[in-house]
This record gives sequence, structure tokens and C-alpha cells, in this order.
Amino acid sequence: MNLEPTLAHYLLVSAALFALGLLGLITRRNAVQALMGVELMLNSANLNLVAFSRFGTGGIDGQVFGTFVIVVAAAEVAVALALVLALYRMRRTPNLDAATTLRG
Amino acid sequence: MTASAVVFWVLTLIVLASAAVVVLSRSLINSAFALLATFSGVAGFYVLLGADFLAAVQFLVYVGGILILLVFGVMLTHRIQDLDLRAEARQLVPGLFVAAGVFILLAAVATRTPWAIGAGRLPSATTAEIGRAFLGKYLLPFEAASILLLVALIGAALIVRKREDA
Amino acid sequence: MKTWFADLWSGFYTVLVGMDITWRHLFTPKVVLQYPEQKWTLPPKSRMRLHLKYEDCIGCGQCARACPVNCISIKADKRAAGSAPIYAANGQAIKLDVKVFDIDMSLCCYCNLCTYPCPTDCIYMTPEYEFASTDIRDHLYRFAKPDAVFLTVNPKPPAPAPAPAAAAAAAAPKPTEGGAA
Amino acid sequence: MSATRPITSADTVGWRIDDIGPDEMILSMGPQHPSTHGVLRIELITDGELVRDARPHIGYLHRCFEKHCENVDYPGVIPYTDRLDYVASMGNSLGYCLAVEKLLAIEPSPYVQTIRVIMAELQRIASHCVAIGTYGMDLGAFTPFLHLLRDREKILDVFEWTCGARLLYNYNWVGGVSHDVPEGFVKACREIVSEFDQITYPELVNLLIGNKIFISRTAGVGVVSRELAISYDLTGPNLRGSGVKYDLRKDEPYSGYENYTFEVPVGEGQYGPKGSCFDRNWVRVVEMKESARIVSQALDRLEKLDKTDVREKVPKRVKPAKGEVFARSEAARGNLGYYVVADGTAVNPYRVKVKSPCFTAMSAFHHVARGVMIADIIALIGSFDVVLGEIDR
Amino acid sequence: MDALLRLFSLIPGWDQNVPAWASISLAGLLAAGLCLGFISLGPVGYVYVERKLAGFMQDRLGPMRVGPWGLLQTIADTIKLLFKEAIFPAAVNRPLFVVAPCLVVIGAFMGFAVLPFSPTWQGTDLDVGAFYVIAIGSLSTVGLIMAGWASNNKYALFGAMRSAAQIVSYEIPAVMSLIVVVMIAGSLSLQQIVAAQAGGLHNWFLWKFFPLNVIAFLVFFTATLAECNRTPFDIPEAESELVAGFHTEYSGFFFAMFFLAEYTEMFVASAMVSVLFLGGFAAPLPVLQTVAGFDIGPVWLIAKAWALVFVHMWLRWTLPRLRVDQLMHVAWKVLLPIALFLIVVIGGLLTAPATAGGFPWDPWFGWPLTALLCGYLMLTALRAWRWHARQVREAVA
Amino acid sequence: MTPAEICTKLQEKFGADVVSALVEAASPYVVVKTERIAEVAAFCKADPALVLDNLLCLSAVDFHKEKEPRMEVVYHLFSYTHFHRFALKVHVPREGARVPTVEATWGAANWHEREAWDLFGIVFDGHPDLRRILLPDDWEGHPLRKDWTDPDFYRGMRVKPTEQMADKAMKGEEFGTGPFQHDPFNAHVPVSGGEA
Repeated sequence: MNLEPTLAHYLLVSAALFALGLLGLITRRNAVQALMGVELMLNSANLNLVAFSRFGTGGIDGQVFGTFVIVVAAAEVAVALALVLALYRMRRTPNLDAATTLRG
Repeated sequence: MTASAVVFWVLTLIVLASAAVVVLSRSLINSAFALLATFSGVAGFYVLLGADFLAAVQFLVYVGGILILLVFGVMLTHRIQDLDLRAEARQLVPGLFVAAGVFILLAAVATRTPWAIGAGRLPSATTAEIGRAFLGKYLLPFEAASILLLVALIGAALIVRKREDA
Repeated sequence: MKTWFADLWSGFYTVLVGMDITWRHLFTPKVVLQYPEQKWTLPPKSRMRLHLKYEDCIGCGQCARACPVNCISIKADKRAAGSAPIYAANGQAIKLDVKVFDIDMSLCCYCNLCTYPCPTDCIYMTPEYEFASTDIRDHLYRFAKPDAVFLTVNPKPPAPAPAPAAAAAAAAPKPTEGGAA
Repeated sequence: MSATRPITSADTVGWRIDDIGPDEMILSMGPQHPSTHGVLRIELITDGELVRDARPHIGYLHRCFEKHCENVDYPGVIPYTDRLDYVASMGNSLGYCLAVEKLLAIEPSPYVQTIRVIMAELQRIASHCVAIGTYGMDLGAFTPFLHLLRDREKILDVFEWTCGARLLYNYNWVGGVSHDVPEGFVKACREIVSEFDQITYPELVNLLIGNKIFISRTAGVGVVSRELAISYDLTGPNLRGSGVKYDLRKDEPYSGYENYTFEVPVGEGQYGPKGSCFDRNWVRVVEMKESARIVSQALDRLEKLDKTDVREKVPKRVKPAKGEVFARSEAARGNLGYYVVADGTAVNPYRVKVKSPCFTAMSAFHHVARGVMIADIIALIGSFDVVLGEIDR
Repeated sequence: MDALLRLFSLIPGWDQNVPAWASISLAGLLAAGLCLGFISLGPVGYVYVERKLAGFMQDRLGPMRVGPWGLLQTIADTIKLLFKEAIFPAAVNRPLFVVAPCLVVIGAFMGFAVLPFSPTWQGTDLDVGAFYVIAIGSLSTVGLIMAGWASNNKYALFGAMRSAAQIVSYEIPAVMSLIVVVMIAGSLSLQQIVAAQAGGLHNWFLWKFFPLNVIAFLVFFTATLAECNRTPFDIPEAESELVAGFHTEYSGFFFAMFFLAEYTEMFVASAMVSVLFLGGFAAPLPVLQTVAGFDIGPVWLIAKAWALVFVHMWLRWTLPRLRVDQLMHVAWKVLLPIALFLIVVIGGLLTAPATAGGFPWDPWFGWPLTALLCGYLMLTALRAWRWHARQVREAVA
Repeated sequence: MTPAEICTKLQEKFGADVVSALVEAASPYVVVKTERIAEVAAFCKADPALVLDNLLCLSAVDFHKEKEPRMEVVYHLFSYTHFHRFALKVHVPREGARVPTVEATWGAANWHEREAWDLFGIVFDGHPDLRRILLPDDWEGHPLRKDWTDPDFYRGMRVKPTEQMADKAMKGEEFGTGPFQHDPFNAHVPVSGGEA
């Protein structure tokens, strides 16, 4: 196996990170921890973008997209945490199971 | 094996191990602080990939902003007297299967696809380039992102605000 | 908007004023003493360690009664009949044999109330303050000594007015104001 | 009485977790805390930085003062009174002596009264030096504290020179004072007063009181209304800070205070509502200046008066007839009241009760503390200028 | 590092027997250790200076016991702290409790990597140097939160929360006023920022667009004060409110690490201010840049940084501290609008061809104002030492 | 208003509930029936001619040697409107002492009453928070009563030295050492001497 990092290596790492994030998202009852899973997934996506920008033909675009992703992530975390806080105020628990109001 | 390869594998170890801690740790606060290692590791990847501006942004926003927000979130959603912030996992085994499946899928795609690998961009100064891209080619998304940030900020503030009458 | 600017300016300006003062104080003479090397000359009236001039004590116990914290304990017997008359420095005859005169300085509150009623001015506070100790027992002072040499001649034969004690004033300086009440 | 008793839950009186809301937390401030001015414990219910409720617990310095008084004779109480408000001992013993003198119907000579006034006012300056200095320290400014302490030391030097002690003087006696003033006393006091007027006061105002940060930390914080102040018997600078112009030295003069001209400063609310921390502190600052004024007048008077024996009216044996008296005096921290009951048969007081100004000020604390921030709690304690020795007795 | 490598090659047979990667790693480790040692010595000096200053401002003498004028006092204190038992209270979260001070120290020391001491003396001339220094600051924030949480103490937690809120808030005015400088210099690289200010005191960015950049300087300086948790912004460790804030439970070596980090951060922040506004390693007069052919840029940078550290200390011993809400008020309602205003105005001025290089009067203010300030301070100092005594004497006479 | 006028006014309003009065002494007062004290207090504060809006001091006194042993609670009042002073008293039995609280009238009474409960054992009916204030919460007894004797132990600690202990400590025997010779100040005291 070639130990020199190539695009595929980065993609594999990012895939693993994505899988871990997904695992966190679907197995965690705590909203904040689920959010952490989302962050991991976003990071893995970003890693892909930057890796493509480095090894691919797209030039700087990958990094620009990466920046956008970080910006969006920041906004997402702010709103999501606000929602979690509101949920906590209402239900006294940060668990996602409590957010059942929209369930039919 | 070159130095960059060593760094790559060390970073891989850090990122994946800490991400595993984030996901699997039973203590919320440990997850939150393991996230620090993950974010820093990813920033390291960016440096390795020649995206130093993005690495700085990653550090500033993820470590300085999002991580602290998450820690605040952890603390605010628990009574301050709760010393051990235990978080339970549900459906761990099916979740593992799903995650493994996704990983295998992604790995297969990543390795099998004949990516159009160009000459690539060797690591060099990117700040000016990114700046030009923001204010030229991507002006509209840039402005949209700034508006999105503003809206998210206001929205978040509005949601968490305690109503006086409540 | 106006108050915003006014607040901004006053905040900035008062900070500068304060910095000016502290800057000056960097160069003003300092007021501290380097204690063990430099020592404070205490005024003679300073109330520090209690001292008893045992040779003058007549054992009347007024000091012990005046003490608000009961740090003085005295045990005195009648002197054996027929023993030679002895006198305090101010001419008062000592009729009691003071066997125990203990002062527990760890209890003392330095109020000076014991010195005023003393008829012979034999108990007084000295400006001696360096008697800290690591053992509280060191603060129990026993003043009774069996081998004390008393005055056997009345130094002041019954005179018109008893002058303040002076003659054999010992090592420690005597408070000038601690007159007989 | 049982030798050992298991510690029950009743022993730790405090709020329980059920008393607080989900966003709230119980914060125990003290008894070991750097800025509770002694050994005070305050329980706070806080919501983040906001204080929802506060409950002071006192008694950590309780030394059975009143019980002691019943077991020592009348002059023997004076050293104990010195230890009440150990920052301003002169005022305490003066109040007690006034009470006993009232009981015995003794009036000290004008010379003695003038000396007492000088001592009391110097002590007031010294005490306010500590009060304002530590207040600055509570708010984070350390330097003014040491500048003021430097000046307090000079006053204490004079005290030591006069009566031999720096902190617990036992100087005021029933019917007189323990020592006459020494040679050169007047000059030394004049130097102190002039240094205070020339240097300390302007520097204090510029460095601390006028500082924008200090003002914004104190003005409008912890407002005590006039009604609250009177109902909770706040006295001294705390009362005057709320705008009540009442000073015993002016309104019920004792020890010849009627002979001096001075102003009674009241809180003006320059930077916000009247009765806030700033006003209380401001009253103290101005009061120092007025005290300096009284001292210089009293020094003039002392020079003109004939020297009399300062102990000529001191009774050999204090044994008042059956009766009771409640006497107040304006100590540095407010009206200090002594309620002395004599049963006519003993040389011990039958009952001595001290109404200490800090005690009542602290009892109003929880009213003012609601709704402020944690940092303001510190500012509040400091602005009430409590001395725990006096609260706990 | 290169010097070390050259040193290695002097050892006979070194080059033949030792592989290149090993000697590079060894040299790197050694160089890092040396740097760390030198940097860590700094705080020992600052603490001594701070204590002396505090003493002098308060009419005291400060430490006088250990060594002449107490010069060895802080060394003795350091030794005591290093050898003291580090107490772990029973309920702390041990791993985090240990990691937290390390993170804070790392965050503080990483700033040194880009500080330009001279055109060649620099860890690395990062393309995003100025940005990097700001970004790295967030590491200590995480460390502080970690410390506060791990201590399992309400006061520590309060301190940590306050410090996080404060540092995050003050990063914004700091970055904003940084942008002013970056716009003028046209680069994020610290080397280029310094290069743009070469040629004497009047060329410093402090005097560009006079007086706009002076305001930017004050904003940035205030923000650095807050980021270093110094008075009047020292609410995270407000000793009269929170006992000791986030390091309430720390003792011995770990406490020393917080101390080290605080003072190192102070130096880095001051050095950043001097790089951005006071010309960094550029001498106030070009003549003074070299002495006997040696570039004394590092001396200038350190001198400027120390002067600013002195101002930090001076302020600390002068001012009370703000309350939390007032602190936020200052950040969001005072500094941020000013910084935004400056960005807009200076950005506009830079695009206008007439003022692209600064106002025409810019070069005329630097020297006289500096001279005025120094003259005032020196005169007051000269006057002050006889001032007190004279006033009293006059008054009594 | 003079004390006599205040007294008359109170007697007019409350009649026989004002048990006795002493208005000529240095500290004038009236004794009020215990049950009525809260109403008298409220009246004193509300009446526009009195406006005794300030409670200067609330003290309890234990008269245990009187023919009829009793405790007194003394309310020293002051008016910031008319600048006059007056005192109210109530008599309570030594056992089972109960007094209505005046906390509603004067806030300052809150802590004073707690103190009176703490040190004298007088129960103030209707007090919102009648806890010990100066003494520890698990203290037994009320020490300012005249028949109080110190406990020997508090939570297992010996708090009162016995007579012999005090004597021994005075002699230094408790610690097994003799007189102290190493202190120069005591150098004149011989090792075995000085004992009675």
C-alpha cells in the first residue's frame, strides 16, 4: 500500500469521518451531541472539497466552497443551539425524543 | 516515506480517534472537548493541502466559535448541579451497521472512481486568490452567505430570548 | 448619541487622569519600613508586653480584679509572722508573700486596665512587642520568684506625699502617664 | 446535654435544590471569600450572572459580647466595645461612655469633650479610609486602598502616641479619657488634616471616585429608597446616601458637637437614582472632608481651652443606681446605640444591648440584592460598609 | 535551527553517521526547547516588574527580600510553584483538569511562531500571519473553559464562562481594527506590514490617517487588554468576586502554567500591537536600525512590546474593573461601531487617489506628539518625587 | 411631641392596654399588653402626630430575680418626621414567652427579633423567618438568659474548660512541661520555683 497521501487517501479519511458523524447523529439522544455529529459530517465534506481543490483541476474553487461551508456551519450551529435551548426550556431535557410536537 | 506522509498519518490518527471519542463517549463534555482535537486535526489537513487561509478560518470559526458555542450549549442544557453529563446512545448496533454501510459505499466510490486528477495546485499563498474569488466570481454567494449569517444570528437570538411575559 | 460621546470621552479622560496620578506615585518617596532591619520607634506609652516588677508587688490583687479577661492569677499568703518588714519602691509595706503571679499574655487584651489600680505601679506595659512564639505556652509569664531581694529599708519613710515611683526603675522604660489612680 | 450530637440537615440552613428554578443555581459566597469584609456568608440564587435572591448568614464572628458585659464591671466593658467595630474603635467606646455617663449623670469637662471629638473625627476619617479603600478594592482598584491606608496609618500613629495602642484603644473612659494629649499633638493633627486636604482627598477623587468605571460600577446599583432606609433603620452614611439629612452630631449634639460648623453631606444622585452605592460612598468621601474640618476647629478650641485633668470626673467605682438608658452616638458607620440596664446592686451592667449600624444595614441587604448581578453584590456589601465584628458581636 | 545544524556539522563524522532527518529533528527539538526556555523566562521578568510597579504606585517598595531589591523574588516564587504539590480536589475531572493549562500555554506560545523579530528572525512568515495570531487565541479560550469546567467549582465555571464570552466578544473589535491595518498594508503577512512602516517613527501606522489610526490603535489595544484578561477587563479572574476565577482550584505547577500563559499572552499581544501600529522591529529613526552593522530589530520590537506591557500594568494598578454587562457594552456598543466606522472611512480614503497614501499632514504629527508625551511624563516624574513633601510643608507653614 | 404627650395619646387610643408608663425618666416608656403590641406598633407608625417610623432598637431583658420573674421586650422608636423618641415595652413570662411580631411595621425588627429569639428564646408569633441568627443552628438553649450555664460540649468539642483544666493550663501542667526557661524574659524564673 502506498503511504504517500493521494486524493484517495483524503477521500477515505473524509468518508470515515462522515461515517462517524452519521453514527453520532443517529445514535445519540442528546441534541447537542447529535449536533456534534453533524459538525463532523460537515468537516468531512469540507475535507473533500479542499482535497479536490488541491489534487483536482478546479483551482481555488474548493477552498472558496470550504469557506462557505464553514460560514454555513456557523449559522447552522447558532440556530440549532438556539432551538435546543428553546427545547430545553420547554421540555426540561436536551433529548431529541422530547421534540415530538410535530409528530402526527 | 516523506515528512508530509508522516504528518498525514498522524493527523488521520488524531482526527479519527478523536471523532470516535466524540461519537462514542458517554460523557458529553468529553465529546465536546474531543471535538477540539478533531477540528484541529482537520485544520492540519488543510495546512497539508496548502489551504492555509482555510486552516486559519477553520481554527477561528470552529474552535473559537462553534466549539465554544457547543460547550455553552452543553452547559446551558443541563442543571449546573449535574456533575456528570451522561448521554445515552440508542440503537447503537443498527447505527453501527448503517454507518459502516455508508463508509463502505463512500470508500468504494472514492477508490473506484477515476477522478480527474489534474496537475493540482501546489501549496502557495491562497489568501489573495480567495479574496479575489470572493469579490469576483463568487460575489453573489458571498453576499448571500453574509445575509444568511446575519439572519441566523438574529433568528438565534430571537429564539433563545426569554420572553418577558412568559 | 451625545451621551454616547460624552461617556466615551469621560471614560477616556478619567482613565488618563488616574494614570497620571499613578505615574506620579511611581516616583514619590515610599512609606514602608523594612521591618526586621528597620524598626519603628514606638512611643513610650505603647501598650505591648505586660511586665511586673515583682519586688514591688504587694499582692493586693487589684490588677487581677480589674482585668476584663482574667489573664492575671495571683496567689498570696500572709507573710510568716515575725519576718523582717519589706517595702515596695514607693514605700508601701509588703504584707503578703506573693507565691504565684502569672500573666497569660495569650489571653491579655492589652487594655491597660490592670495598671491603673496598682498602688505601687509595679505592673505596667512595656513597648516591647517582639515576643511572638511558636508555642502558646511561652506566653505564660510567671513573675513570682522565690529568690527575689526585697527592700528591707523603707525607701520613702512616711513622707508628706508619695512621689511617683522612680528610684529603682528597671530595664524597661516606664510609662510616664500610668499614674496611680 | 449530650456530648456528641449527629449533625442533622437542620444544621446547614440554606436553600435546597428544590427551592430554585431550572436555570438557577445556588452560589455560596463566603464565609471564606475575599471581599465579604469579614466572615460573612451570603447565599445567592443566581440565574447566570443575575441574582434572584440573597440570604446573608451571620454569626461567624459571634463572641458573646453582651454576655461578657454582664460579667465585667462598667469600665471593663470598654475594651470589649473596642472590639465591636474594630475599624473604628474610638467611636464605639465613646458611645458606651456616653451611655454610662448618662446613667451616672456625669458631664465631662469641655477639655475632655474636645479631645473626644478630635479622636472621634480622626477615627471617622481613618475608618472611612478603610471603607472607601476596600470598596475600591472590591471593584478591582487596588491602589487607592493602599494610598488611603497610608493616611490611616498616620492617624493611628497619633492614636498610639496618645494612648499607646493602634487599634483597640481603651481610650474613652466613663467620665473622661485615659490619657491627656501629648506634647505636639495639635501640630501633628494639623499636619494630618492638611495632608488629607491637600493630597489624599483630591487624589482619591481623581483616582477612584471620579473614574468613569467606578461611577458606572456604583451609580444606579443597589438603590435604597428613603422609605426602605428608614424602615430598616439604616443609619449614618447609608441613610444619608438615600437623601435623609440626619446626623446625630447635628440633630442631637453630644460632646459639644454643637460648637463646630460642618455640613451634613447627603446623597445627591449625581449619576443616577439617589440612594445607590455611589451616593453612599460619596457621602463617606465628603464626610471625611467635613471631619477634617471639625478636627481643625476642635484643635483651635483645644488650644484655647485650659488644660484640665482628663480623669478628674472618672469615678473610682462605677455603680449606677437602678435605671436604664438608651444612648446613641454617630459612629463612623452610623448610629451606634447602647441600651444599658443597671440593677443598682452590682458593679456589672445588668444588660447591655448594642444596636450596631451594620447589623441593621445587613438586615436590609436581601431587599437590595434582588435583581442585581454577582459583581454588584460585592459592590453592595462594600457600599454598606459592614464590619462583621459589629454585626456578630 | 540552521545555526544548530551548522553546529552539528562541526562535530567530526556527524554528517557521515547521522541521517539527515535525524539531525533535522534533533535540531528542531533543540531549537524549540531553547526558544521555549527563553520565552518562559520572560514572564519571570514581567512578574517582577509588575510587582515592583504595583509597589511603587502604591507607595510601597514591592519585593525586597530575595536578592538585591528583590530581584530573585520571582525566581524563588517560580521554584516554589514548580516544587509545590499540585492539588487535585476530589471532584475534579482529572484528564481535563490537566489538559486545560497545557492548552492555554500552547495557545499563548503558538503566537510566537509568526512574530517577526527582524526580517530574518521569525518562526515562519505565514501568508496569513495576522489572521493566525487571532485564530490561535481561541485555543486558550477553550483551555480556559476546560479549566473552569474541570475544576467542578462554581466560581471557576463562572470565570470560564465570563472569559469565553469576553474573549469571543473582543476578538471582533480586534479583528476589525486589524483589518484597518491590513487594508493599509495590503497584506496579512506580518513581515510586509512591518516593511510598510519602515523609515522612521512618522511612518508608523499609528500616525497614518491621523488621527483615525490612533483611534484604531486604541481600539486594538483595548481589545488586547480584554483578551489578556487584564484590568479593567479582568472579570474572569476578578479576585474580589470570583475568588480567582477559572484557576481557583489550581495550585503548584498547573497554576504556574496559567500564570506563564497569561504573561506570555500579554507579551504576544503587545508585540502584535507594536507590529501592527508601532512599526514592529523598525526603529523610530532609520539610523538606529543597525548598531555596528548588526540589525537590532529584535531589540526594538521587544522594547516596544515591553513599553506596551508596561502600559498594561500601569492600567491594572490604576483602574477598577468593569462589570460583565458593561464589558459587553464596551465591546459591542463602543469598540465595534468605532472599528466599523474606521473600516468604512479608511477604506474609502484608500480608494480615493488623493489620500491613498495617507493624509498630507501625516508625517508632521508623529514626532511632536511623541516628544510631547515623553516630555510630559519625564517632567511629572522629575517633579513628583519632591511633590508630596513640599505640598504638606507649605500647607502647615 | 414630648414623651408625656405621646403617652397620653397612646392611653387615649388603647385605654387599658397601656399597662403602665414612665415618662419622667431619662428613657421614657410605656408598657403595653403583650397581645396588643403589633397594633400599637402599627398605630405608632401610622398616626400622623407620632410617625414613629424608625425602630432604633429592639432589645430583650431577662429579669429573673424579680418577685415575678419576667422578660421584657423593649422597642426604642424614633421619628424622622418629628424627631422625637419613645419606647414601648412588653412583659412576657420567662417560660413559653410569645410576642406578636412587629416585623410588618418596621423591617429592622426582623433581625432584632431573630436575635431576641436566638439569645432569649422569645418566640415572635408571625415572624416570617424565625431562625437562629448569631448562634449555630443546632445550638441548644438561649444564652443571654440569666440562668444560662455554658454547655460542656458542643458537637463533641469541649467548649468550657473545667476549673481544674484552667488551673492546670495556667500552671502549664496540661502539656507536661514545667515552667518555661528558654525565654529570656522568664530567665529569672527557676525551674522548680514559683509554685504554690
